[in-house]
Amino acid sequence: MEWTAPLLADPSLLFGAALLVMLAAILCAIVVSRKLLTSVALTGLFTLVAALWYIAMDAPDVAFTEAVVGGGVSTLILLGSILLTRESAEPVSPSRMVFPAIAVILAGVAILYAVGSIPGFGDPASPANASVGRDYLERTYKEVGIPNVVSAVLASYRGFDTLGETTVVFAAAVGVMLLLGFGERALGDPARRHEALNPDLVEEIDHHVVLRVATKIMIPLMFLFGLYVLFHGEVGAGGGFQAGVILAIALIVHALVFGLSETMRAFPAAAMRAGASAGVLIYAGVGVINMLNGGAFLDYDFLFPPPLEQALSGPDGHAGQHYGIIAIEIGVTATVASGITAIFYGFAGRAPDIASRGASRGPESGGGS
Amino acid sequence: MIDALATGYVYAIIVAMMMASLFVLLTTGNLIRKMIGLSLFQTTAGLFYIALSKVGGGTAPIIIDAESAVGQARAARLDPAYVEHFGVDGVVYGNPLPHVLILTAIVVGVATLSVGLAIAVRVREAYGDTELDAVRRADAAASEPEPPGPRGRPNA
Amino acid sequence: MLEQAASIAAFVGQGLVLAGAIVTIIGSVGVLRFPDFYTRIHAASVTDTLGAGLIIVGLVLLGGGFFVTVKLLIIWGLILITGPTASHALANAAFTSHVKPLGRGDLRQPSASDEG
Amino acid sequence: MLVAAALAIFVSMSLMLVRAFAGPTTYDRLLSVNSFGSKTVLLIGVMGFANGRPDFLDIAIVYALINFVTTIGILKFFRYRTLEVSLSTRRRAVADASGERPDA
Repeated sequence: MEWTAPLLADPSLLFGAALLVMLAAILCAIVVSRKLLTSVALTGLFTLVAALWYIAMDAPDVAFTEAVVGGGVSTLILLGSILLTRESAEPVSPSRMVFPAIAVILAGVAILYAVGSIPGFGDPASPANASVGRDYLERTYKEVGIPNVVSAVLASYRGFDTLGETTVVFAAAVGVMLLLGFGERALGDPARRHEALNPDLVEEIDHHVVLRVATKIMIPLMFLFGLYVLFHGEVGAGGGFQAGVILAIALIVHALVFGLSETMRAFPAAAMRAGASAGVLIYAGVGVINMLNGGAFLDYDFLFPPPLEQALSGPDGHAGQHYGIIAIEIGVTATVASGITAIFYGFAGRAPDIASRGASRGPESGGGS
Repeated sequence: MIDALATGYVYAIIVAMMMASLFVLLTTGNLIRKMIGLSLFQTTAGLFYIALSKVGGGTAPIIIDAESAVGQARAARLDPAYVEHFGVDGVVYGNPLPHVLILTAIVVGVATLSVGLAIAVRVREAYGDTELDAVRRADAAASEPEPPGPRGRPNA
Repeated sequence: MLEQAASIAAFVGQGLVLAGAIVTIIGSVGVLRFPDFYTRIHAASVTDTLGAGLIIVGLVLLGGGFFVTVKLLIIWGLILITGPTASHALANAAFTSHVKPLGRGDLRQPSASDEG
Repeated sequence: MLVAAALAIFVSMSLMLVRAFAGPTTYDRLLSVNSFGSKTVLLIGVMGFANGRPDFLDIAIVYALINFVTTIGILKFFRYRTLEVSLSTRRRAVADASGERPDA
């Protein structure tokens, strides 16, 4: 059965093509931009449109993650890092651009030559799509019993790898804590240090009442939505990572509007550290329970002893899989939420250290101590 | 030829974007801008993988039964032989495996990005600047035989 | 009778969505052509309020089941909360940092200090 | 009809990009980024209905939230040069953060 390209007849291909062109335009703007703030804002836009393209390419889970993680967290962390370093990159002399340009063009030509031989775009008969992909599409409902195949593969078939991924997020949080501290210096008097940081301040008029009221309305909604995404991960697009990042962003917006010290009183850095490690503990603990019941590590069919399994499982009989996947998604959410919040605490709480040690910052000061 | 062109444009644009983000990475001395180039490169790699996973006329890999309204609406768009041959239980889905891979890659990408930026901040504190030339000069100056000036001591 | 009502609703829904999309374009053309910052905020908020409203009501009429309708109404509520708040924050920040609105007399761009 | 509406929204997003690249002051850029984000929310809805699979509106909700947070983050970065200080008490902002830093 030969498949012929529908030549943009399919609306999703049309959207895909249009969004790809927009992505290329944004990327060109990033290449020419010199101020780092412009680059970061455009990178946020780039990930936003990339997530749109993922939706057009039938990948809602990836779109969800890209929008939440790429659009939200990396933009905020990049902003934090720009604050702590400098605000515009030094212009590079064109003579130093020649060799990288040649290298890039050669690499591009090589890749395009290789790309020529892979199956066409959207070809259902390609080896990846026809054999392995379909195999999981057919087996998942029978063996794991949840509709979202991506969540099933992520949590159940490939649970061990996702444990490694959760540990990577935990390790990154620990790394940033070691490098930038826990941000608890912000608990002191941030106002006085803020003035020391910016001598050229001017009287501020507004107390941002509108912003505070709107944020007070939004934060509970974001928490609720995060939990919805967590527990809705099997049926629709969503899952542990996306939920964890949404909860982290709810905390970050609270810190942005009400001040880091206020947020750290409500969610202290110690709780973040405990949450990050507790998540990995929950995840690995579920694996160990399976082993105690005689199954392999992270094989959720053995999560419950046989009599309980029959009692709990519904018509399709996969209670262990359902509860196992939800349990590890909770673990992943705990690790990701507290890990990313700890990372933000590190970046946001670091600003006062630089000021207190007199190392000047910002473009006008150029070279430092 | 037309067929290759009709679908080849996707790979061509994505590879071009990959090379553009590599160019951003290579042609800057600023550490932060290098990290931006790196995260863009990672995003475009994700685009490439998902482009491989797209199945013509397919929908998201979340199982829906063919008799539901959405299932019938989608099946009506494609000719039955295609659905029967490439579909699973009457619905054509995209390939779920690259989605899982890229979902992991994005999360790990942000984790490494945050650690990289933290290191850039410490470089700024230790050497006063994040431009690689300035850092190299400061490092060379710091390793002179006479006692090095009090660089920003990374406090405990 | 029910299918007839459904087909009318679908037709009206598509009409509303198209109208909303056209309003969105009008809004962004406004953002492009207006002379100074504060008029552009007004133009941008046209899309947030009228454009989003028309499109979302149109999509609700197109109908996709109960959950889809609930999600659409949640989105509409979110847009109504975040849109004006963000515009207010922007306008306030611009005003307090002395970005001058265009006077009646000078129709050229605002003063040089604001040039990028 | 829905595809036409989606393309219309796409065109308005590209116009926003033009304003983002051309905008004289940084506030124009920030405004166009914010407006671009709120248009993507609408585009997701229309695209979902055009593709006949309307149940991915969770992503549109996330977009609305992320757009709001990113705008506040960039605004706070630009006005107060710190992410850590609270907006609620009387806060002294950076004097010359009007449009463009004169020296940038």
